[in-house]
Amino acid sequence: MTTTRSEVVYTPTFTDGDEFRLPTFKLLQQDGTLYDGAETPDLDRDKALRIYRAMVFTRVLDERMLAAQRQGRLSFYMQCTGEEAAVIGSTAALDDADMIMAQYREQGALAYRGFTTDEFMNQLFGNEQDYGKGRQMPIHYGSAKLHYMTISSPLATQIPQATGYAYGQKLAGKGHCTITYFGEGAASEGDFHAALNMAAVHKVPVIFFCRNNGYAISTPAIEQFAADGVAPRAFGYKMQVIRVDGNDILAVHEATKAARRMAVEDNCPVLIEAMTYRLAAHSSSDDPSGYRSKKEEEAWREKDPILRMQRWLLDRQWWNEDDEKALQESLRREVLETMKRAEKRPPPALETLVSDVYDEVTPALAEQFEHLKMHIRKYPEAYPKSAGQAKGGA
Amino acid sequence: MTTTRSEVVYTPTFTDGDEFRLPTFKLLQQDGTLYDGAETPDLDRDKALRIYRAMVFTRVLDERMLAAQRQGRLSFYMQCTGEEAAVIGSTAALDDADMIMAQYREQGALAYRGFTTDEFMNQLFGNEQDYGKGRQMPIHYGSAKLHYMTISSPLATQIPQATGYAYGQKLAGKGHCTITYFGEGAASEGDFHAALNMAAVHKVPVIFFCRNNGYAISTPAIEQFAADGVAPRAFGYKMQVIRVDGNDILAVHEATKAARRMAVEDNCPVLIEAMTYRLAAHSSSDDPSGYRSKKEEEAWREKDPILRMQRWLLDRQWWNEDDEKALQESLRREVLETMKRAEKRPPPALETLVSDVYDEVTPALAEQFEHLKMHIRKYPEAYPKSAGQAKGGA
Amino acid sequence: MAKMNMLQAINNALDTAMAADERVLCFGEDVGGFGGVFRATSHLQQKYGKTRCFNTPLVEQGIIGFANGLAAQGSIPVAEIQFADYIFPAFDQIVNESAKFRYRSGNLFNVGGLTIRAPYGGGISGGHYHSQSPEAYFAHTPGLKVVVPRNPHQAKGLLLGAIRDPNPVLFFEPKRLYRASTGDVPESDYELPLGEAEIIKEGDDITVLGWGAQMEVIERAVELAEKESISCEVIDLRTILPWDAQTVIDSVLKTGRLVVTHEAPLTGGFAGEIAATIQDRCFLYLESPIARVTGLDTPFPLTLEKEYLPDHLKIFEAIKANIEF
Amino acid sequence: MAKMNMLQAINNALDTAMAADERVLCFGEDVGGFGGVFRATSHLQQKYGKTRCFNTPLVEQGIIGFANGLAAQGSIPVAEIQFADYIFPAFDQIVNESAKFRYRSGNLFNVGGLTIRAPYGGGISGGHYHSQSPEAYFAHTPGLKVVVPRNPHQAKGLLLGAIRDPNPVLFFEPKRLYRASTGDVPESDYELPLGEAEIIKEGDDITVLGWGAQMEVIERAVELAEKESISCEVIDLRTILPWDAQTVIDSVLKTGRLVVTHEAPLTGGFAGEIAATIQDRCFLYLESPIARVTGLDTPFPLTLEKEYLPDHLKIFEAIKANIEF
Ligand SMILES: Cc1ncc(C[n+]2csc(CCOP(=O)(O)OP(=O)(O)O)c2C)c(N)n1
Ligand SMILES: Cc1ncc(C[n+]2csc(CCOP(=O)(O)OP(=O)(O)O)c2C)c(N)n1
Ligand SMILES: [Mg+2]
Ligand SMILES: [Mg+2]
Repeated sequence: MTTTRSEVVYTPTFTDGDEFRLPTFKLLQQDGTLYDGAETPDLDRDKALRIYRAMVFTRVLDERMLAAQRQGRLSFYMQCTGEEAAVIGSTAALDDADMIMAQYREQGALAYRGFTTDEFMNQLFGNEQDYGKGRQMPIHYGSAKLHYMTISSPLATQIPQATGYAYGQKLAGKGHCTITYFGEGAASEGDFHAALNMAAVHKVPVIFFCRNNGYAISTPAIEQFAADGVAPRAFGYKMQVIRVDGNDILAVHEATKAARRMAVEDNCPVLIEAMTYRLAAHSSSDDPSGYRSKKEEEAWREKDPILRMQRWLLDRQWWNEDDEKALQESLRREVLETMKRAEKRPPPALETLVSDVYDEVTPALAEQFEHLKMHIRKYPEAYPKSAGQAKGGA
Repeated sequence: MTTTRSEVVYTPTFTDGDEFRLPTFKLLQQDGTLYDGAETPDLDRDKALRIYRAMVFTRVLDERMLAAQRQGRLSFYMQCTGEEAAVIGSTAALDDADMIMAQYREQGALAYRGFTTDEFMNQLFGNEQDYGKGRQMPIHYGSAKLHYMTISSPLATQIPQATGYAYGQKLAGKGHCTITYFGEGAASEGDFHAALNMAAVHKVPVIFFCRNNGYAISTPAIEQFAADGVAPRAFGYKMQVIRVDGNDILAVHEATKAARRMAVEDNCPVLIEAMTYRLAAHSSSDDPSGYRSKKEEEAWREKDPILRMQRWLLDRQWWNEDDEKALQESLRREVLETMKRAEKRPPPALETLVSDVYDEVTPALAEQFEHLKMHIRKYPEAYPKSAGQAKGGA
Repeated sequence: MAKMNMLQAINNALDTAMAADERVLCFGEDVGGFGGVFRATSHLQQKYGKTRCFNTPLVEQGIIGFANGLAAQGSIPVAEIQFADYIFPAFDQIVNESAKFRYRSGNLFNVGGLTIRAPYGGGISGGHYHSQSPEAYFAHTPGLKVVVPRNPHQAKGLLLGAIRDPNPVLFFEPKRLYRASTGDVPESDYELPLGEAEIIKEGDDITVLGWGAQMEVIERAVELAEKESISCEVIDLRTILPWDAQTVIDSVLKTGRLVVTHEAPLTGGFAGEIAATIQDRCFLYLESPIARVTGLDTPFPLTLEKEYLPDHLKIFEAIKANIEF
Repeated sequence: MAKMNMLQAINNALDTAMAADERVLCFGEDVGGFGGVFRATSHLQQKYGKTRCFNTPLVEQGIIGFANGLAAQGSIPVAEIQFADYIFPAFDQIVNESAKFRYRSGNLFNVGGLTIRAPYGGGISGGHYHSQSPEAYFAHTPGLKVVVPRNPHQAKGLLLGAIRDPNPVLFFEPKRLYRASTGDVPESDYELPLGEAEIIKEGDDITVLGWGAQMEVIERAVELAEKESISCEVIDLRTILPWDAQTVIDSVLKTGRLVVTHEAPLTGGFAGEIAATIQDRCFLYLESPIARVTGLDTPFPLTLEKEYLPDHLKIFEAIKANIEF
């Protein structure tokens, strides 16, 4: 049976839904005070500082690592700059054991969960301590113990996976949910449509968190979709949706907390659209001056989410100038020193080239590997990373 | 820049859009009279009769060919029964040179455009006169001269193709548009999302016509999507949308006429959702008694779109019982006689096995073909369809 | 032992797997209450409930994306793609995601629990889009396993093996054989090994290799050949990836000749991989070129399907030509 | 003649095609004002306007679906997929639609105007998803053409040939060579033929075959071999589908030996097809097994990319082993 329960009209009436405007939820003004009419959110000092430290850490990490990339120490980097509140505010609203399936610009979530600087560095330098065994480009972090799925470059593939993961969580019945992050660009992929529709039909505890940062590399949102953001798509799936100021840590946190409650208590998937801006280049390979104005960037720099939170903390006297200075300095030092150690660590063992393709190395692959080792033994100087390891049989 | 222009709220407010109900446009009641408040549509007698004849032809064809399938004369068949008004009413609202990219249940559109009974039969029997050269299953019609794209079985692939085709029409500037038909099931595919979004962004003269007939094979619409039909998805793309009673020939025609005007004059894509019901089985391979009730079917049989139009025609005295009887009889006779001729025609020539893979047969394929002919010459009795043609060199 | 056709054997394997482990879930288009368009999942929803056997929306990329996520979470999804011809919208989720999940995460995460079932192959008047044999597309993808059974007994054992294998497995079912005949199938729980070819019949003069529905065709061809006193060794590859080269090598070292057959087009088909490997490993022992008997390099046709298919006569001719080389 | 790197040659080919025929359109992710992430479409929007060169939303299946429709309508779309690794979401539109469009309609309709450009290949520290060589996935698909250029001159001529070929063409660009060096490229409009391999260098002892970025690697290997007085015949296949078997056969009939190399994994790679065909056609002339020098059967790695890749030393060793067989 068809499901419609609609009224009847006798003249052809078209609409594009423009009259249905989704409001934006905000709490915190840029000066660190709440909007008139906004209630003080339920966020205690410890958690607020945990969030703030993760935000500052993320900013410092991004600055240092971009610099390292510019110095040629790192092949590639991607910054989260400008989007720290969106990412960290939402992660902080979850249970630490909820699953995170991110796109790639969500290092803040990991920082909040306690991924160590060393863990970041090992991945960035693809050294022998990298959990990913040096197989993926920098920023493709993953952590099983922190419930953070290893990043995969193909866009939007994680979105239906999140629906499936959360379906499994629902069956497991332990009250966990999954959050999946993605950009407004990735939301154009077919996988997005599949994921949201399936989640709504199967009532899955998943939060779809769209970082609408205005750009997909050089493509502005207005060339990505004609609608007013990504949020109105929820209507098409009959999914609960909220739009939030993505630079407003308190609003993002409150919205996600409420969304989590709906997901976990009612198995109700939720779409959150966080309006924000990618202040940095798309990646270290990109130069945004080719497609947007400094003026536009400046306008958004005024809305810096970290500064906004800092002012709120100062206002509440949970934080002071000295704290700030100490934090900044210690983080800079820690990042630099940890980087120096990590870049000196040797690359992953040669056998990581063939392990983990399957649960066990297949006979054919083992043979290919033996052949490779023989070859490296013949030309050790041509393969400096692995020459020392090519000795002997399997 | 992000595109949102939304209001601000200070408490987290979720919505699933349920309060935004799309109405259903109707004109004609089942008794053949207009609804109170409905205006008599601008549809002249000639066109009305052209439409009606196509509807009856489609019904007769479907009945006869299903019977032929049951007799083992045909390998497969799909009926349009119950959806004739949706398909033919919309096609009739177009210019005959507008492009049609259909799913598979739209034989009515071809019938309206003047595809001959012989042309239908040649495809159904895959004989030497089939335009498709016997390469596809029955019902995969196509006609270049009638601007009807050859049917392709993979669902929804034609939807982004329609967006592209219409973009080309826009550039060509001759005032044509494309209509693409698809089921509410196919609308779950990623290609649907891609097509609508791209059409909205690039302002393409395309009409997306969804036949919401309640089922995708055995899967009811409520297991296909949680929303109230497919129409609300238009909001997500900021696309003009209308929902129409798909069994109401006048409403479908009016809605599509208006949609075509928007498409062609304003390069404005439109989504039309026609609410209807698949009265027959999914295909000749299917038996719906396994997944729905006779009672449900009966309720929809009461809403037969052909009977509804017939009553309207009788009412206007554009049609009478004798006309009806004569039409039915002549169509039955024509279908049966044409079928008999078509099933006797020989299969397509052996060389159609290798032609049209590329614009020209490649040397390697020519060699494979020579090899095949040699083989058939050796075992003529094993390949009765082609033994006579395997003689001689290429 | 019971007599079952292949569909019943598959249904029985799914039932067995779901009964043995509650993490096993079956889903796909029309898979739920209706039991699938071929009825491979009949009664499973009634028996195990709607949360463990259900219809999905009509979106293959979503089905496999969802299944990948479920498998990563620790469930054991058995996803059905209604026809192998419709697996391509999920190609990215399979080739870029399922196949690389474990490797890219350094084994932090994996989707080893995943099994994808899909009916494949021709001979049923299905034309382009209900006949394809896409195994070679996946066989170029390290990280996947690809399995094709030849009869009901194999189908149950290999499917149970696939569901329990700690790697993502594509399980292609020869739909032409679904109801073609019955065979003895144990009602108990048993697994057949993945990655192992099976010598169906020993012989001395030539090795004939295939998988799935082609095994029955090979059987007929070999009957003809044996009438002409050609002694054939017949091998069912069973697992296409990772394939059991050693069994084939050993056989060809003995016979000196090899014919490989599949329904998919010649160019880029998996017979090419086999021929390339075997000519390398058995070079000095080969008495004639390795022959491939396959579909033509065209889309799958309809009316002339018989002419297109690598039938027993074509295989028989290839065997003879090979012997006479 | 002008000195151009490969990107400039590609940009110039697109410019030439758009200038010559207003039905030619270029689009894809970031292709418009920005000119593509590699800048292959630089200045085209400025020159030909936003209707002929434009950004698309981020959806590969949509890009190719849209392109198929445009081509069917009579336009000549040149669609860019940002990296070949991201072509898989469009696999269904390419393999089930583009490839079969003409055949299934009995030539009533075709998408012959379609060209799909995508940068492919490794050696740029791109890891799994910025390094793949997916040509073999498409080479199993009758109806498609697959072309890979080796240098700027070839890139321009083959791309113009591809755009004007009346069949859908996949044009894979070796991104490692985009800016690696420059070469002489005519500023005029010229086409190089599709479906024809090119003998780059004649030789007597062994044939070495590859395409795209591997040609440069082969060149280095052959230098080493020639120092050891092994005379190599070097062939650039250029078109992977339909491939020019005759040129390879003729060469191997002369040299009696063949080494084929590609970056993609061994199993199911296109070298397998070539080896299978050549062992069949040159059986009595082969003096040693056909050797394949390829990537490993793993996803594309990052840190150990050098170890993974079929470099000049591995090819050189294969040549030597082949000669010494
Ligand atoms: C399937 C796929 N297509 C293309 C790309 C290349 N690509 C990487 S990031 C990106 C833009 C993504 O934009 P958005 O989703 O808005 O995220 P943001 O970078 O703004 O955080 C593109 C096109 C990819 N990684 N995967
Ligand atoms: C990509 C793809 N997946 C699955 C199928 C198998 N299939 C054919 S028709 C159908 C149901 C389509 O339902 P709907 O779109 O609602 O159209 P209707 O049959 O109701 O007209 C399915 C699943 C297919 N043809 N293509
Ligand atoms: Mg973005
Ligand atoms: Mg339907």
